[in-house]
Amino acid sequence: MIPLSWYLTFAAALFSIGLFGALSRRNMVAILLGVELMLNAVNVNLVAFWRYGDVAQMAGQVFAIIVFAVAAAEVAVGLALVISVYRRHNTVIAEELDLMKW
Amino acid sequence: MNFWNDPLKVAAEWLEGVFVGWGMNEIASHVLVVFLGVFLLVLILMVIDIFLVWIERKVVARFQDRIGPNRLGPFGLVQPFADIIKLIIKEDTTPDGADKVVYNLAPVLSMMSVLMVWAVVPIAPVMLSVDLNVGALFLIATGAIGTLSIIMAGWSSNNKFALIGGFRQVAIMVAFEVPMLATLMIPTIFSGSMNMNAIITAQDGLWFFVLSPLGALIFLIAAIAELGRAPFDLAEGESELVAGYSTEYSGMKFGMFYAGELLHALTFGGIWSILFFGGYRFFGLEQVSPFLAILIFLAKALLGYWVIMWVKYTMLRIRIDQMLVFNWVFLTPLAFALMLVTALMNALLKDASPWLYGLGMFLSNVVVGWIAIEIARSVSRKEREKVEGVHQVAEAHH
Amino acid sequence: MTTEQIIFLIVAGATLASGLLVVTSRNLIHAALWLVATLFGVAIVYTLLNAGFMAVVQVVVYIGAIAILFIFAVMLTRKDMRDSGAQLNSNWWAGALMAVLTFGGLFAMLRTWGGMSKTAAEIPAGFDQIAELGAQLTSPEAYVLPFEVASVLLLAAMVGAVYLAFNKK
Amino acid sequence: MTTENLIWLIPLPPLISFALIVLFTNKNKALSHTVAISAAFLSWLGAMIVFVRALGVEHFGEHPFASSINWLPTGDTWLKVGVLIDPLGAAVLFFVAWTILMIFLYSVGYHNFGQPAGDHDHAGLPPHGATVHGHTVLSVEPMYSRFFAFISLFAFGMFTLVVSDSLLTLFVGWEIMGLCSYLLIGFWYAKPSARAAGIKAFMTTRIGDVFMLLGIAFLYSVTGTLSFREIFTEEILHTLASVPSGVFGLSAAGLIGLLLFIGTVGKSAQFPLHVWLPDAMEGPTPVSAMIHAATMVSAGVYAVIRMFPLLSMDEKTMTVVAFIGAFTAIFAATIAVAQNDIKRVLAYSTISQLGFMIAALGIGAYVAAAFHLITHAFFKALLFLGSGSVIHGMEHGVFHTGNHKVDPQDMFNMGGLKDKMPITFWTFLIGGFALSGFPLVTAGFWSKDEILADAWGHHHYIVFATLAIAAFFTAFYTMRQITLTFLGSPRTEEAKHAHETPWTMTTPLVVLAFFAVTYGWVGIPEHFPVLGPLVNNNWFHDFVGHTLEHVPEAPEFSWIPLLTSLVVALGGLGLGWFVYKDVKSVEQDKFQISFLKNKYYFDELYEVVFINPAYWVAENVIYKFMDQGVIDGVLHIFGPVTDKIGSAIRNYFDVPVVNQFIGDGSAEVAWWFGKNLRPIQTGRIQQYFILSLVVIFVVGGLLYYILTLA
Amino acid sequence: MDFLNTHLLSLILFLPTFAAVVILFLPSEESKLHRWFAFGASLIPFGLTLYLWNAFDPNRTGFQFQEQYAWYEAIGSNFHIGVDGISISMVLLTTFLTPLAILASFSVSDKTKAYFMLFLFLETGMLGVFMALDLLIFFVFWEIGLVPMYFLINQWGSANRNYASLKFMIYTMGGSLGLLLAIQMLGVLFGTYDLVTLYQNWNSLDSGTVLLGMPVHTVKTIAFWAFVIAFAIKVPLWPFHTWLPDAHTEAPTAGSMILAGVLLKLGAYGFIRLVLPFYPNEARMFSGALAFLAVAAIVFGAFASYAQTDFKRLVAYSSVNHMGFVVLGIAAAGLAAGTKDAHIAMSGAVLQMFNHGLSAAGMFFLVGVIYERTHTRDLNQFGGLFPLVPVYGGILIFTSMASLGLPGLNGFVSEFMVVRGAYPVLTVYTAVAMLGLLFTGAYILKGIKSVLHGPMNEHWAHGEHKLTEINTREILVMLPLMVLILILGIWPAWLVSVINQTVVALF
Repeated sequence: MIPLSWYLTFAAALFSIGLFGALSRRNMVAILLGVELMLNAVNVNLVAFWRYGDVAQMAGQVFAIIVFAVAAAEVAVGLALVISVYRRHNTVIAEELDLMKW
Repeated sequence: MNFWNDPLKVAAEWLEGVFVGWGMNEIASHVLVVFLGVFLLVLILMVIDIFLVWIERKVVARFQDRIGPNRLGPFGLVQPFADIIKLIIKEDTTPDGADKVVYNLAPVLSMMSVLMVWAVVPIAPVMLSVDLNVGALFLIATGAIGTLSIIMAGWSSNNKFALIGGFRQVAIMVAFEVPMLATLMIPTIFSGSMNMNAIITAQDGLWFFVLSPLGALIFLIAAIAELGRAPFDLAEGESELVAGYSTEYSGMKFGMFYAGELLHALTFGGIWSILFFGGYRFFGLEQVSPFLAILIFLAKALLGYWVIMWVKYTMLRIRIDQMLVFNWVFLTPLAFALMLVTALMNALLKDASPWLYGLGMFLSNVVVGWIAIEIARSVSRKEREKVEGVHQVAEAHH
Repeated sequence: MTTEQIIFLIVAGATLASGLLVVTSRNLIHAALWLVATLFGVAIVYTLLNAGFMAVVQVVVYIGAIAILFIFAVMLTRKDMRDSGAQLNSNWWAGALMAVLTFGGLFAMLRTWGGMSKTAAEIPAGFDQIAELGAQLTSPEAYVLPFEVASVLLLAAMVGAVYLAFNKK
Repeated sequence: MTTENLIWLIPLPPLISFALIVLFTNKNKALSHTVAISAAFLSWLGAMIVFVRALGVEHFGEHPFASSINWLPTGDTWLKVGVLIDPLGAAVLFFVAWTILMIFLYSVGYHNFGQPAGDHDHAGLPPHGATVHGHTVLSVEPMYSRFFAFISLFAFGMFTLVVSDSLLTLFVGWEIMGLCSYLLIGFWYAKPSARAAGIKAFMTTRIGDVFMLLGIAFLYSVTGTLSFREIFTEEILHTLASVPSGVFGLSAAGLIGLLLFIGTVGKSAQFPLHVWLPDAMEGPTPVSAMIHAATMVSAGVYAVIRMFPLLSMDEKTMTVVAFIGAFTAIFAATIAVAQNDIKRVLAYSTISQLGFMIAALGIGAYVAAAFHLITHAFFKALLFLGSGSVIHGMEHGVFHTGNHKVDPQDMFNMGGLKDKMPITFWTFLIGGFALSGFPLVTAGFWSKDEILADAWGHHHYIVFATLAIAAFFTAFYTMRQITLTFLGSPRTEEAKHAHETPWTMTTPLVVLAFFAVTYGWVGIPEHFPVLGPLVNNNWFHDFVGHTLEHVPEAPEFSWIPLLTSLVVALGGLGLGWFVYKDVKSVEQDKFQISFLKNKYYFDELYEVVFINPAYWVAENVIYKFMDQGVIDGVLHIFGPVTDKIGSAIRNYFDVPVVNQFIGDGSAEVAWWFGKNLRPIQTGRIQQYFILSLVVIFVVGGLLYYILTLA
Repeated sequence: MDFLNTHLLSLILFLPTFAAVVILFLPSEESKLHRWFAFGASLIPFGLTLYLWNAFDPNRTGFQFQEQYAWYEAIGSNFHIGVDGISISMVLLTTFLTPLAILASFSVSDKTKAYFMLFLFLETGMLGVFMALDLLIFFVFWEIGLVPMYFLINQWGSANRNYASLKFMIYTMGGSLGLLLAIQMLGVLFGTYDLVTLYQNWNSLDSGTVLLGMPVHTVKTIAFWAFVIAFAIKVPLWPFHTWLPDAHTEAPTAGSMILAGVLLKLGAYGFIRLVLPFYPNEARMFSGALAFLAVAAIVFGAFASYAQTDFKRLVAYSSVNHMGFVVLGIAAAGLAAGTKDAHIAMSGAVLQMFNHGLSAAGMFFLVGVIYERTHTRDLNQFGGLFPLVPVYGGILIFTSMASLGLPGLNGFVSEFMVVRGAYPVLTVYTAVAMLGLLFTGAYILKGIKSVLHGPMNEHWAHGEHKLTEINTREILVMLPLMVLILILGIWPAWLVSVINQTVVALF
């Protein structure tokens, strides 16, 4: 039997990896990749809590599903933005987009 | 437990007994037996696959009013083996700028995605590898891997034709997955389960084709698009893209793509027959013997395969943008509308007599189809007027 | 160590490794492919958690749609096929620090939490997860509202994405 | 079928015919009149069956045919509607069915069915004739189908009125006829005169109608029912008679009776609401016959006869009724003498004769009024149809000569038509004699004689004298009309070329002429010398009299009224013939008195006193002054006032205080802060991200420290 | 079906709004689509109302199909709706007229999207007033009905529309102020806005109680007049009626149909639903004043109508005249509460509301039909059009006669009932009202005379001005109205019995 801690640690690790990606990559697509990892980590947590809590209460799975939807939406809009930005500024490097700075 | 009634189980138990007799750990022997079973299934499929090449060539010859392979062996039956030998002994090339790992992984994934589908395909009442309760969804999931393999192949070839071909194919697959998923829900609604076996069992009264002919049609269209066969074979439109994503592949790697496509077609024929034509059921004949059931299923799958070929060899190739527009603007809304109507009708007629249920479903399908065609007609008339001018259209009417 | 634990460890290790590769590979296509591998690993983790439906959906949605989208986006946003220059920004050390801190903080917090070593109960026989999930998703007493909101979100995202990516002539 | 059910069905065929013609057959003339006449025939058949069955019932007065159904829920009870045929109803139904059928038939010929369509004919105008082989001939009415639709509806209204058992349904039929009279009088609506006549008819009768509605409401609220049979019980009548109404010292019965009677005054064109009837001659002649002789105006009298038990409860009301009737009788008769239009003479004659009936009722001569109502319906319908026939014949002449200046209705343009139109002449003569009360043979004699006898017998000598003089005038102008029209020699070229009308028009004349003679014989008084014993029993008096709970006594026989009526009838006829036998033109007519010719200037009076002021008040006082001036004027003041207040607030408060001090001041503060915080904005998302995480860790750590460690 | 039964009223109420929102997402240049969609969508509430009518049990007293949801708990207001015999007939009228009005608007080609959305919103607003069982909800819907109408007049009206719409808005809002204050007073006093509860509490107030520092009867009188003026403006009663001719005349055809057909009923409905039950004593005390205003409306309305040369204005004033009868009935019912006269008068008033809805809508539509073709409403410019448009003429005469109150058509039944109910208690007023009835005939005949009869105005007979016959769609608008007019004239019991049961129970 696998204790809950394994899953949680696994999720935390995955989350941190994702966070690193999101914080450190230059390419916007890569940042989004990191965000995906973070979302997945959250989902693992949700499903794990479902499994280790009251199985008849589907809240964990329900929210995991909703996270799926959110992730899909986020990727769709995010990538569309990336492409749009690329068309306009010919770059996908996040740092080069600093028109909004003071 | 008679071998003839449940051959797989009897054989598996016997084998396990033998292995344990050899002094093996029970778990290990079980795992081994399962692996053997999978191996057996794959083996059978590959053999069938070989003959599919022959069948395809024969059928296309008939369509094109010629004879097809007929020199090697009776009816040219040995021809496919010759083909295979040719593929195996061909030089296996890898382009210079290719991403080697990805390049080599792609054909394997392609073949794998097809074979994985068979894990949930019930070929006879008692013959089912994995009785997955989300079988129908599993289909789509494996399709995703197929998609991945194609994009990998296209990208890693370092060839712009391959890349464009891959793009196109992926665009089509992703797009047509949507109506396919929607129509998959229709048998699910009818049977109340996504389990393949349950779907077949639910069809003991009426085939779902009768309840939802429109659903079956949409599924077929989407399936053909998934396969990337004519009229949707843009990924390998010879005149523009050489051979699409498989341009750079040669030898057995190409053979795997090729065999994968053929097997995929047969697989979809089988899935189609399971979802809408009762799978291995045929008026109780399947109860006689599992082997008979396998034959029935195979016959139905081949029939479905034949329909796919029929379409392929009689239709023109459609332009990519038209095709995607067709999907997003017509097929997807239609599939969703149909799903909605089916669900509504199901909720309404749940407690009605089966006859009423069937009739209601059938009629609602007819109505939805009719409305869709009317809308399409009026839109196309307007479009035509825009393109050709009102004058000519008016003339055409007279 | 039971078989399950061994499997988990292998899968988790592979998943984390490919996750690391996602954030570190120079080649973005590779990064995306590693993401596929990671997602696949997560799907297996779901299977280990007896959430077969989630696993299948993970494959359908993440691998079938999201990962493909990523690959598309990567391909559409580059001038040539190679990735040149630095892949990490100048603050990468701060990012790494933050990541480590996060992991450390989470780990520390989890250690102090009592439910950590809890084990899972058997899933009762005849419990139909999918039916229950469907019922709860569409039941006004349970989660129909979030479900609807999510659908609206998807619709909005669809419209927005189409609008953004539309090449205005 | 039970008789009751049959009675329910009697009014229906014309209604169905109306609907059929309007909705389906209005394009097809032949089909339209077939439908209409079939419907009239079916109703006639039903009426005759009911009539015959009624004759077969013993004590019919106490056991009439009646049935009713719930119609309208009123609180916890229901207002019922139903049908009732009692002796009076049966007698009225008889003549109504006959005259309606005849008029329907007559209309076919009158509207020139079978003739070609006119060259310049135009819906809304009378036909102008068509040219066939160079000759101008009569052309078919352009709105032929519509005419039949309207008279079908009219017939429906009349039948409804006759068979109804309550005032409510009576009123329904009454108003439907009002509508039809409006539509039919204004049938040739493109003629301004016809249009005006239609409106005049409708509005004048409506004056009566609103009073009647008030009376009905009063009656209904006092008794809780509108059914005749329930009202005319001793108990209710006595209650009504004993309750004071508070108006003019009348009892409730009296006031109700008076209100209902005003309705009749309008409908039956009694003084002072008589003005519409002569103008109504603008309509086609069958309409005149229908509305102004046989049915609608009779309906007014019928209603009063119906309500007689109620009216007779109050002496004052009876006096008013008698006065109005008698005055109208003589008043209209004098006007008739000076009219030249063949139909106008008949119109005033109708008013006058209706006055006879009303007067008869006013003096309590219930049976005589009913009797005269019926005989009058027959012979006046006959006269109107005859006059229509004459006009038709004259139009023939007009088309022949082509001189459209000649008015085919002016009697001075006629003369000598006896030979040209023999059937018309003889039937007209019968009708005219009946109207004049030519002794013994004609129906008019018996009915008029009975009225006079009643007046004498009940000692109403003033009424008697007035009516006798009116009768004399009647005979005089009738003979004047006959002489001018038929006798002598043609005075114009057109009259020479007049032509007998087709069979569809003459047949009704003959049938009606038959009744104009014979119907009188059912009411010969028992005590009449020679003839009385011969018939043994006054059937009509016996039959209709039993409608009432107490059968009215027939007046004792007296020679004075008999001789009077002989003298006035023969004298009038003789004088009329004598004066007019040699008259050649209008100028020779001594009776062209402008006072009479202009109907005592009543139209002009009403115009000045009522109509113009009403319009003036409506437009200037109520609309322009009150609504637009006062009310809207007050409203319009609000606008500027609000505007002033608003601009004051803006200029003295909003601009200096709110905008400048509060608004701009806060903006500057915000600007200062913004300027100094600007450098944090690097524009790099990941740096923001890291910064926010740092903040989270710091805050989280602090919180952790504070909450757990400290 | 269970959901349907428990949420029937909400469905009827909000389906139009839902449809309006859907229209928002339709492409904006597809006028045809908007029309048909709006028409189809408005038929659904009508179908549901028929079902409601069928399921309604007239023999049960009290409100049926009630639904109650917490709405504004802080002040004790609930979303409480329900119907009884009076409101159900108004609901039927509304859902019946709306599809017809929408069908009548098919000729609108300008900004169809907004137009049909406003129309559907309007339907919700009107239905809400009829269904509301909570004062605040009542008020909310009361105001909701105003806004779409304002825009309908302001955007699609004819020449003088700005003035008319502003007048309409400000006038009605002015009335609403008092209404809102009075409602709030009730809410403050009792802590609830629920009608059913308020009926009991308000009337059981001891007359010696002091409220807000005033004797209770003073408070009641003030509140009574606040209510009365708000509703009197809406009905409209003389002298608050001058917005009506302007608004009706300038509104687009379908707008006038709904305005006359339903919106005016809101005021009368307010009298019946709120004024009489809340203030029986005041209603009795002031019934003379009310009757005076009603009779003034009847007589002056008829006179003013007679004075018009604008066809539409003529019809508009006829509404003043006809609605006067409604208020006369209500005044009589207030005076004679509890007696049979009151029941008859009240049933008559409600029936008159329904009937006027039918015939006024028909009349306005017919005016619109001819206006659309000739672009003038000046009676002097018509004349003798009957031969050109025989079918139209027939329909116009039919509808005019219904408006005139010809027996056999609907108007008579209700006017008769009102007169019957009012006569014993308000004899003099009733007698004077007869003058109005007489002039009803005068102005109706004037209309027919000027349009259809008389010498033909050749201008309309030839060439580009040639007047075309009423078309099938327009006939289809009139047909249901005419059928119902006829049915109600011949057999009103099906409707009256439903109204009657409630009236007997309430008054």
